[in-house]
Amino acid sequence: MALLDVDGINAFYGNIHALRDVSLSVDDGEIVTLIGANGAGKTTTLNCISGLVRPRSGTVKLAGEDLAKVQPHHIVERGVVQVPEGRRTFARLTVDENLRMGGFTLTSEANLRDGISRAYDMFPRLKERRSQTGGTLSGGEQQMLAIGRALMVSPRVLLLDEPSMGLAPTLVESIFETISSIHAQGTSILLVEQNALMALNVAGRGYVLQSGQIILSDTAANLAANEQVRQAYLGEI
Amino acid sequence: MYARVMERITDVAIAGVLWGFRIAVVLLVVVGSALTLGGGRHSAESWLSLIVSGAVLGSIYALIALGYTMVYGILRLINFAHGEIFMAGTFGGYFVATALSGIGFLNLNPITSIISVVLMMAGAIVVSVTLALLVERIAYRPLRNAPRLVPLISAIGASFFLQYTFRGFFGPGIYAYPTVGILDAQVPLGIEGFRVKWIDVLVIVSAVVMMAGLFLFVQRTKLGTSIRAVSEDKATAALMGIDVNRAIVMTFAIGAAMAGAAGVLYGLIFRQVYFFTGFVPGIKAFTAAVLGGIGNIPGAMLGGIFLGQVEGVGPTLFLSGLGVPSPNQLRDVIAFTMLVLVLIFRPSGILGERVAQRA
Amino acid sequence: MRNTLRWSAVLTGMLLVLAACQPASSGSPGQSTAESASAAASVDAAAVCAADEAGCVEIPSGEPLHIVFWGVLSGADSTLGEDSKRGVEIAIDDINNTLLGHDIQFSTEDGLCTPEGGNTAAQKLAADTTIAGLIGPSCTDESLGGMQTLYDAGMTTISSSATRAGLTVPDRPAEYAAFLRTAHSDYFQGRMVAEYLYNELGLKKLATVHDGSGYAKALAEVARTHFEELGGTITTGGDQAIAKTDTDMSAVLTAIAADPPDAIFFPVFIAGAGYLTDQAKDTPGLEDALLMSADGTFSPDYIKAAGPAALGHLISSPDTSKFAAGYQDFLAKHKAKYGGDPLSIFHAHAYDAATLVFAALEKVALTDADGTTFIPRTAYREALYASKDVEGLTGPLNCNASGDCGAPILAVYKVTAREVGPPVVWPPEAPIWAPEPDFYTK
Amino acid sequence: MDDTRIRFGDVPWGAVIRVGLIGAAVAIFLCLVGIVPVFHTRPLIKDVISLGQTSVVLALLATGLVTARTADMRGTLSVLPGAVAGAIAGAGLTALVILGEVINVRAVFLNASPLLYGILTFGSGIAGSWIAIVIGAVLGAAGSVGARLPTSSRRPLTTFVLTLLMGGLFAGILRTAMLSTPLAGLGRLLFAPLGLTIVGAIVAVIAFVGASELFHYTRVRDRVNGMAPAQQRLVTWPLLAIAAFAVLMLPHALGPFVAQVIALVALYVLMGLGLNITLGLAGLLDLGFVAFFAVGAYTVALLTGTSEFGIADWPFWAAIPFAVLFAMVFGAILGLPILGIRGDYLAIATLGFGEIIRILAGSDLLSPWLGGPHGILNVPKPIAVQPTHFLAGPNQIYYIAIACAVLIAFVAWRLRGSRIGRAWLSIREDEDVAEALGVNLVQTKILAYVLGAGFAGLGGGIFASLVGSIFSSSIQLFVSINVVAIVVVGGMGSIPGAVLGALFLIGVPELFREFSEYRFLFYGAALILMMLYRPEGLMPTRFAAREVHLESQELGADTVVAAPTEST
Repeated sequence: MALLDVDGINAFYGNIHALRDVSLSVDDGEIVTLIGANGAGKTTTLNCISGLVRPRSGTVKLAGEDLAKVQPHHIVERGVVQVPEGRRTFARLTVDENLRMGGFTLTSEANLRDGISRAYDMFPRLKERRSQTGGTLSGGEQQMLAIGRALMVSPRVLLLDEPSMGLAPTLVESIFETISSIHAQGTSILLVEQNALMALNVAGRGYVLQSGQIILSDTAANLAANEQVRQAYLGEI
Repeated sequence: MYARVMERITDVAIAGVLWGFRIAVVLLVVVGSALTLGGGRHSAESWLSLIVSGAVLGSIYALIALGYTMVYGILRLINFAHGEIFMAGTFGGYFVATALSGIGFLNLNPITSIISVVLMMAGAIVVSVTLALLVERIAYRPLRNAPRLVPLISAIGASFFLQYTFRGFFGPGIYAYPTVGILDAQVPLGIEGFRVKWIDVLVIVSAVVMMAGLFLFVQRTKLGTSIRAVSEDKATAALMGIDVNRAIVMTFAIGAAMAGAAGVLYGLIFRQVYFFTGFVPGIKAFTAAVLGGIGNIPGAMLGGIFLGQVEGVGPTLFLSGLGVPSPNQLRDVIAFTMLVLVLIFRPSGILGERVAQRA
Repeated sequence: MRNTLRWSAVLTGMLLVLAACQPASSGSPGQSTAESASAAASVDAAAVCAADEAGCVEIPSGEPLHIVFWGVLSGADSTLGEDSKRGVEIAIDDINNTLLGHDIQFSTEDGLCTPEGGNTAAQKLAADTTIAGLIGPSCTDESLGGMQTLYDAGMTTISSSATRAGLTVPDRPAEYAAFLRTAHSDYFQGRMVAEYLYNELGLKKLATVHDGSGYAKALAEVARTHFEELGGTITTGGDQAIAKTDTDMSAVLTAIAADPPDAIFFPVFIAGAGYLTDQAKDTPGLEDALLMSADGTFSPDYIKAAGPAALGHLISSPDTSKFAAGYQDFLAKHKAKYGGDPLSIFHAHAYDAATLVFAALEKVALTDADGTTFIPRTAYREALYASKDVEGLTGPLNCNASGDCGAPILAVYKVTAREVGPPVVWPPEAPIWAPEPDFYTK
Repeated sequence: MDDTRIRFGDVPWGAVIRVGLIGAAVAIFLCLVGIVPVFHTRPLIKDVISLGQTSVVLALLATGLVTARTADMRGTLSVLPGAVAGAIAGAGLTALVILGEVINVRAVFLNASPLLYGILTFGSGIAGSWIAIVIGAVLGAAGSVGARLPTSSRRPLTTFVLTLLMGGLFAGILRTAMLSTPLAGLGRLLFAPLGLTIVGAIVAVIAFVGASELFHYTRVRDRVNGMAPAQQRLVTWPLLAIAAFAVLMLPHALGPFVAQVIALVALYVLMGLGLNITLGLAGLLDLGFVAFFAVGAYTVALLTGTSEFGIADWPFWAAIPFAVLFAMVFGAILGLPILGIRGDYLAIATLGFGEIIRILAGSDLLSPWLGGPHGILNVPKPIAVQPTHFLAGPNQIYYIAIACAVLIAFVAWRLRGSRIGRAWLSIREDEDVAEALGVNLVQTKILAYVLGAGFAGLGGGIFASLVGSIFSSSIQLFVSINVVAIVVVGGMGSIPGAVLGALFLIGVPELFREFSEYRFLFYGAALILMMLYRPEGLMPTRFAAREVHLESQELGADTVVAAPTEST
């Protein structure tokens, strides 16, 4: 049984059929990537897992438990945390407060401190900026903060939505290094990326989403080699 | 070409009118004040009295304004029914007070009086919070994703409904708060012609304490921070494991508690309550929230105090020197003119952030 | 949606039927009633009704005779209307709920104490051809709003609490013929206040406060004018105003205190008067000023609102001690029926207005062989104006040509320790001063 | 009968009890707020049932109905949940009676009087307090049967209840209208002075149920839809003509009081259409509409009035253009300083202007010119005719208001499609984008604001003439709020919506003025319910309906938390 199991979900925005029978799974300790063009339904898929969007049919299961009736904040408690697209750090909260919000479901102050110090160990830059508000950080720092915030609760599954978006190339590389190191510590990751090349580099397996449907799924290596994928997503002609 | 020229001319005319307005208001204020002060009809002590009564009124406005500003911050909703929540608190305090007065506890000795005031506050807060949560559940929560005007109209409906519910419950008559002896006594200041009652001190001090407490709660505690996080970005807050509904309910409860406490203070000073009591303070507190920059907690406090002072001192200072008949009839004219003036210079209130313009 | 359409279709159909049935002279319902009923009516009733400019109210045998009280029944001033309404209800009880062989059907209409409220209420009253007698309204503003409409419909109303002086002056406009009152005119009340303060107490400096309502502004003005005529002075800043919804009176009181008057007269309503009384005591410079309010505050609610500060406060009001002996009976009936004391001061005036209405109806009504009662409207109005020496609770009632029916018997009351309580005791003891009888003829 | 047996334990008792308790709360509320005792003197059907009793009956029926919906059970046991919930609701009333016996509830709640307990126990005192439980159970069961009925039989039943209610409520008005016609005898037969007679109730129900079944709307619509276009036109045009005729005859059919009410409604329609431009097209929330209403009213009063304050003695027709003009000038003067302010800041600033004008109009400062609280009297009617004329009093105002409303509707319709209309829509959507696209923000906004002000001035001018006077007490914040509510309740930007909104929010409360203060209780409840169940308005434009739905769908229908608000 996979750790995270998405089975045949259909989601709608009004009359727009955003996801059609999307199924995917993430095993324990795996990095899985979901690639696809803008508007293919990648973020919607993540939101269905996080509980922000309710699929009309199909199931989302975490370690066998159906999440259909679980409130978003309880899903976080169960160990599924999403880093939303565009970072979405709380601009008016300080770095420290942002991290504390990431650890909202932690009940003991000790765990909270522990989480914060882990985040600062991972991103020393954040420690320098700890009492600055989120809005004053640079894009890269905000991405660090967003990831650090999500790691506060030591999630079982980390959902990353376009972590490289809008970042300078050198920063993109360091973000992907971070992702690898998080994975190395044993966290399962579902990575949504437009930058398919980088994503397939770090991931073990991958899915290709197009117009709300999964059209391909294979190991990352095979996908990277796939002619269709290369043409459509890796910028080769 | 012609159109371009016309547009230019209109622009100039518009700018002219704008400046004219600003200059006119400033002139009125300066000349009026100069004439009043020059006339010397009022002693320094009476100015002090006006300032104190303005501060008392302003403290009450500020406490009510907190509810408006917090709910606005989190839901972008003008909670029109908040004035009625305040009125309900005043009624709640009244019934506790009459019960205590009936058994002779209220004025038995200073200690029982203090306990009584605390009990009145507790009663008022229970009533206000219960009502606010009911209103949130019934009239606002189902409309959370609707266009902004829809919950506004629902809020106006709730305001009417509550007002006339209380009229039905308690009739149109005026209910008079029992007097709390120790609060009605003068503070021994020893200044001839200047009097302050203990109740004035209580209002100002408890307002400051409550506002400081709220500020610390919102800035320093986990729950308070989560409220700030939700008011910034609900979806992301949910992704962090924050229960968005709980944060919103919490916000309503805190605002209502402040309004309930303000209700008791109001009852103790002005000693009357009836079903219409909430309407005018509600509008004023909302104005105070806007003055300070709506959504901003320190702004609401500042706005309340500022509005209280404008109302208390403004008519006498600006108008009586100009020979306007019955200047105090025009206190709200001054209050709202000041509001417009502040908004012209700072379109998002005194402490409102500039970014808020992008709403 | 479907329901809406269906309903509107059916309603439209009904409207069309009704419109088709409407006779040409729809504007004058009395006329048409008389016409349609003329076949059944006896000859002399038909002749009288035809001769009456405004036609007749027709009450078939077995149908109730319809009496209406209209006035302020909602909003902040509703105690005023409620008080009068109770007076009328007791008057109806006193004639055993029957008049001219018909049961009395009593109903009310809300005038909101505003001109447009009075206007709309009057439109509704004018449209109701069953109404035989009208008592009301509560406020002058309502009267002004509704006067023309009632006059056009040939109706006549008699008010128990609209006191503006201009309503019953000799040279009033023609349509004011629709209005009479048992209440006193503010002309007397304002002057009496001035006389009491200047002549009786020998005070020289007066300040007044009104609340922006027509009642208070007019009454304060009469008092000021007369006080100056007598030789007194109005202090600098002695003509002040508050808003009805104001609670913090310190600014207005400070303004008055800058030139401290001997007395402050504030003929405002209960809430505002309560705040003024309470806060005046705490305003330096006003400790010794006499505080006085008018009949709008003659209510236990005022004392509750003002608290202990009410002690020694003066109120000008009708003199209940000069009311007829029946007044004590009335108070007993009131207590039995409503479980408490009257809410305001005009219940007796309303009772008297009802008495006048009953007497006039009895004088002009015609009954034919079928038992149908006809009330010619113009004759009824003339009968009201001709009322002489009718025994009322407030004293003998005599209507004059300008519409005043009650004798103004005013007096000054002082709130004593007994009334301030607690508990608040009502009604107060006898007034402390009343003008000489010839005051009202001066 | 349904064969599937259900067991007692299958019923979701938790939900049933919850609904029952809510029912009890509602019933107790109706009692304590005074609806039950106060309206007990007002019969719905004379000698059968009073309005006060009706309100409790409806609450108990609704409890049963909702229970049946919540606990969707079939078979023989299906009425049981409804009966239980109804009994719980009834038990709430029983508890109230017993509580009233034990402690003095009246010390707090004025309406907890012996009269109320008498009504609840049918005069039998505390011994009869259990009756409420039985009645609750019976009505709850009845309600749940009602919920379970097939549509074909539920529809006549609904019609039955609605007819009784409408007939009983409007009996007085209908009777009065009929008494001055040859139908007087019929009027007396069907209607008591208040409420229906028993005969009236039977006749009304038979007639309405019969009529609505005979001419069932959907059947008619289907038939019309089945026709050829030419035939359809044959049906539509006469219908339109009849409707127009009905609108014209309305004030004459229902007598002067209803004429007055619908004249007032027409006036608010006119102002609603005006605000539709400011709010519906340009998106400017104006809570100070009453300011311009006041300017228009005082202009007409001053220019035409024959009282001491009149300055010109002009005819109405000469004064009304000036009323509009002055209102527009005021709109420009007041609007210019504040139109740089955005969103809710603008709303409170305009609210402030409304208050400023209200206070100034009644102040001692301006009373030498405006009469202060004593107002300006003797404002003449537009056409000085005999009161018996076709155009008597309110009737002519009605026609004038209708004509102006049609004119404004036309103007609004033309403006919407124009260049300036598109500019408004663009700033409504996003001011920054509009500015980037070259829309002159201040000028575009001021134009919308000034136009709205002009229409409000027109409304005010007509109002002064309708009432025949203008007093400062007529300038109330309530007027502004009413106009905003009309626009939203009717449907933003919708012309028929404004008409329906005004009928619903102005006309209905006026017709019910005999219920004095309870009107506003119902008004408030109606606003909330409207927004909950029809947020897009009674008659939304297609565009607005889509907008409301889109917005709630974007992250509404299928989402748990609200849309990520743009950080401001």
